[in-house]
Amino acid sequence: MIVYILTIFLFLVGLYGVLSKRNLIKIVIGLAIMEYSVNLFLILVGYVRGGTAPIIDADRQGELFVDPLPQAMVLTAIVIGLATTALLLAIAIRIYKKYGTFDIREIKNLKG
Amino acid sequence: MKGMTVIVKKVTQIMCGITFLYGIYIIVHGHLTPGGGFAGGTIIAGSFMLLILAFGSEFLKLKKEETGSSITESSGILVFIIIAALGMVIGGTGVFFVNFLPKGEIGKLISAGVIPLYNIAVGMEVAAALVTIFLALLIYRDEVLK
Amino acid sequence: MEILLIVLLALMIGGAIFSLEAKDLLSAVIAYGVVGFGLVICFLLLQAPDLALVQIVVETITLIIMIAVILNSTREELKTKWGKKSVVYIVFSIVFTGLFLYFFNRATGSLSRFGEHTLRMSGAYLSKGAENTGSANLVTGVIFDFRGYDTLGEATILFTAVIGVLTVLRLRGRKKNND
Amino acid sequence: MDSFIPLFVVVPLGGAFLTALVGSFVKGWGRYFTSILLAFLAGFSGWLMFSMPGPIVYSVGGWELFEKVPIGIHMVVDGLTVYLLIIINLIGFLSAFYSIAYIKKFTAENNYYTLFFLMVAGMNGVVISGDLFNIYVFLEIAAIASYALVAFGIEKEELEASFKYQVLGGASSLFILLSIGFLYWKTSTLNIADVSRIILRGGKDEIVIFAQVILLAGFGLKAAMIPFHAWLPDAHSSAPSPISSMLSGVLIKAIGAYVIIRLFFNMFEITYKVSLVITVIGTLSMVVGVLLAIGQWDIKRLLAYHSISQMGYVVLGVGIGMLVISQGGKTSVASLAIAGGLFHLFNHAVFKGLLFLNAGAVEYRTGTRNMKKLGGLAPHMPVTASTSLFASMSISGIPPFNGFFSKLIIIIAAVQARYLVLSILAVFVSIITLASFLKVQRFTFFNKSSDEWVEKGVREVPFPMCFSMIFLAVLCVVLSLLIVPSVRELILTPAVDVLIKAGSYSAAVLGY
Repeated sequence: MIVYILTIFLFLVGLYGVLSKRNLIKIVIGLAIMEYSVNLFLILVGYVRGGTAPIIDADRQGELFVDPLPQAMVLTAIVIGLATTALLLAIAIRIYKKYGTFDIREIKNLKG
Repeated sequence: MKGMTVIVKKVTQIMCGITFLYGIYIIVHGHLTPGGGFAGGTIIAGSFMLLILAFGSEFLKLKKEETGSSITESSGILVFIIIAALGMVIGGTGVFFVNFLPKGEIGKLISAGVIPLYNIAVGMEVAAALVTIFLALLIYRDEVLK
Repeated sequence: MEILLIVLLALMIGGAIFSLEAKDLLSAVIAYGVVGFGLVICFLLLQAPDLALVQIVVETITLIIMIAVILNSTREELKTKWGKKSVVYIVFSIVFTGLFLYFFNRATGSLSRFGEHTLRMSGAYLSKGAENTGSANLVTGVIFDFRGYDTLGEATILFTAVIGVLTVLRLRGRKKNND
Repeated sequence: MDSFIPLFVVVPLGGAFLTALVGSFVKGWGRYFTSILLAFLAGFSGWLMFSMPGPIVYSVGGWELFEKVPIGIHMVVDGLTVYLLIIINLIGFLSAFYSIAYIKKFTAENNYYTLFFLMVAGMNGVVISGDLFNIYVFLEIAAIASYALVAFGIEKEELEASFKYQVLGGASSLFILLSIGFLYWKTSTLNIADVSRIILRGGKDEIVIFAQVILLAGFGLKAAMIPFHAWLPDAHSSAPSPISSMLSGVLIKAIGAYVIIRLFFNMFEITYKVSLVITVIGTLSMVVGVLLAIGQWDIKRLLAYHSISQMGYVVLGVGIGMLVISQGGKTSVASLAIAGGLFHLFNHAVFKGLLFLNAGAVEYRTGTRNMKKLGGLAPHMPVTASTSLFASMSISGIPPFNGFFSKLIIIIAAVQARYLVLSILAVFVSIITLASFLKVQRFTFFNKSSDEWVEKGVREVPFPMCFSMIFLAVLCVVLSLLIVPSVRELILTPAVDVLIKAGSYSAAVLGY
């Protein structure tokens, strides 16, 4: 059980970074940490004690396997995370060029 | 962007071909061993990045328009969706994403119907996509510096 | 096994906190690498070699891109003042974390423990997946056959991101002469 | 007919890849291709609505149930889905047609149309999917495409709005994925119908409540309900106008409100607490959104705040329906409230889409969105001014326009369900909306002598823009017909029935 709690704690650390940090790069890192913890959480859910990786061989018939579905989901989630991070970084570097800083407090010129 | 020292260049020359081949191996054996289109595609993209970082973008005569890589990317994913939609025509069942080729024997390289084809299409797409993103960020930086 | 995971997770949490609090952006990014590579080992321990392979390459590429961005801009973290506000923030986050974990613990008490997962949807994948798809690697079988539609979406997301990056990084947004 | 369902995803996706590929060689390819394909999809969804015998379940890859457990991904098309598909593809077509003239001002037209296609594909995918993880994947396609489109102009405020949108959107996606993880932990399946059966069998369980809270936070962020609304005004006002009209008119509904409605009716059991939370969120959005809108002088920003408020009406209607159902009240009252909410969903897509297109037309000719600098445009831009008048009357609930009828239905339902306070609030918000739009009309189109604009050469916008605006203005009037019982039974009732008879969804998918 403590494994799950630590994973959720990692998620909350990422959330803390996203909400409280004022540096664009730090915010990106916070989002990435959140994403990693969710990935790990899904894999933890699908783990079966004593199971092996789900690859069928002729001599491995009848063994206990871990759940392949969360692995497929996480594979998708990793690529989604990469895509999000790339787009965020592109926008961050563009903002840096316009303002000369990563500080979100100096960037805010939108009202409301 | 400038290249790095001679030692780095030489080591890269040797390593990058091997990395590239390893990526292809991972893609082709995706249905037998761990790995597949995504892992192999990222490895191939990694080999290109190694080359670009070591030799610099000027040596490779890269320009703003990454036409080659983005066309490869679009066509990779177009192949994917065409294979998927072919199931609606060929399979006889009229179903999207049906595995219409013969399955073969489990554990052989040529088996699993269309799965290796999907792997290759996705590998192409992922490799080209990552190289495009990398080039865009890199060349943008060059332009800003000017 | 569980002990090992706990140690690794502690390391990852440490890396995450250090990465968020570091004064130098380059060391922040490298500490962030600790989290990513720790995740690779967790995947290996949890019998997910496919993911470990993808994660290790993706992590490397993300690090390269991040370092490229940072070396290109600035390494300095912003100066933040300690004041009443930050104390309030910290107290609030600790309280929120405690509450969230408490509810999480209470809510998941009735569920299957770690390692005692029951199968329902994937029961069919394990028992009949190999003959139905012909793929020895069941994860590949799942992502390209049973859930191939998801994979189409995933490849599309990468495509979208590339078009997005190319769009954002073009030199000029609007044409100069209107009309 | 069943085998054509994947076309809703395949056509826009194929269109996107073809646009990216061919468009780099053929100039102006995307311009007409987008409109043609989206018009086809809109026509197709309209045809599907009238010829559909009942819910259609399509198994991707042809995977049958295995020992009564669904193992593949299912697409489900029922009354509610078709209703949403028509909204998405119709507004999509009109916005794309409008873009033909509007987006000529920008560079990289080709990328614009590719992203437009991808956004439509993502929304269609979310709406027709019957699988939790699949919903997440397609939601991300739509969201990532919209992040890039918000930043399309790459000026300061656009980039900044896009960053904010992206960070909050990314966090909300991760909340959604986390709660999918919880549901998978509990049920070991991802199919919505199957999950629903297991949850209903299990009775009250704390993990379900926990997952519901996280899910509500995630989708609430996507739909910009009030505690989570921070990103919406920036993002919706910074995007190019056709995109604002897509975002406000369709996106927050398809990937926010629709999924909330679908999951909380057809997957979870409707409980009193959850319905109370949803109603309160809806009421808050309705009231606070309009109060925030009062002080705005930027046209698009004002419209964006009104989006929050009008979405509040939709959620309020649905929430009252949930409250009535959970307390075992009359089904007729519940179905009236839900019908009002869904009717308002369509109406909001039409008039808010139109208002954003109007704002775009004004900006296209005058180059500003600040109402203090505008005024007296009516003689120079007659089409824009008159369509804008239609839309303003519609959003503020003046008969005989569509907005009046949907608000009326929601208010009547609230009275019948004995929530008098809510009905009074709804009337009150409607009055403030009217005041706010009188201000828009006055400061934009009237009030000032118009000589200044003659020198600047302000005249009516080109044909494609006019066409889209006139079409939507006509729809504003025509949609009032939905109040007629025979028309309502054809279009609105199937959508409401799906939600009232909550178990019918699972029965259609699982077959038992």
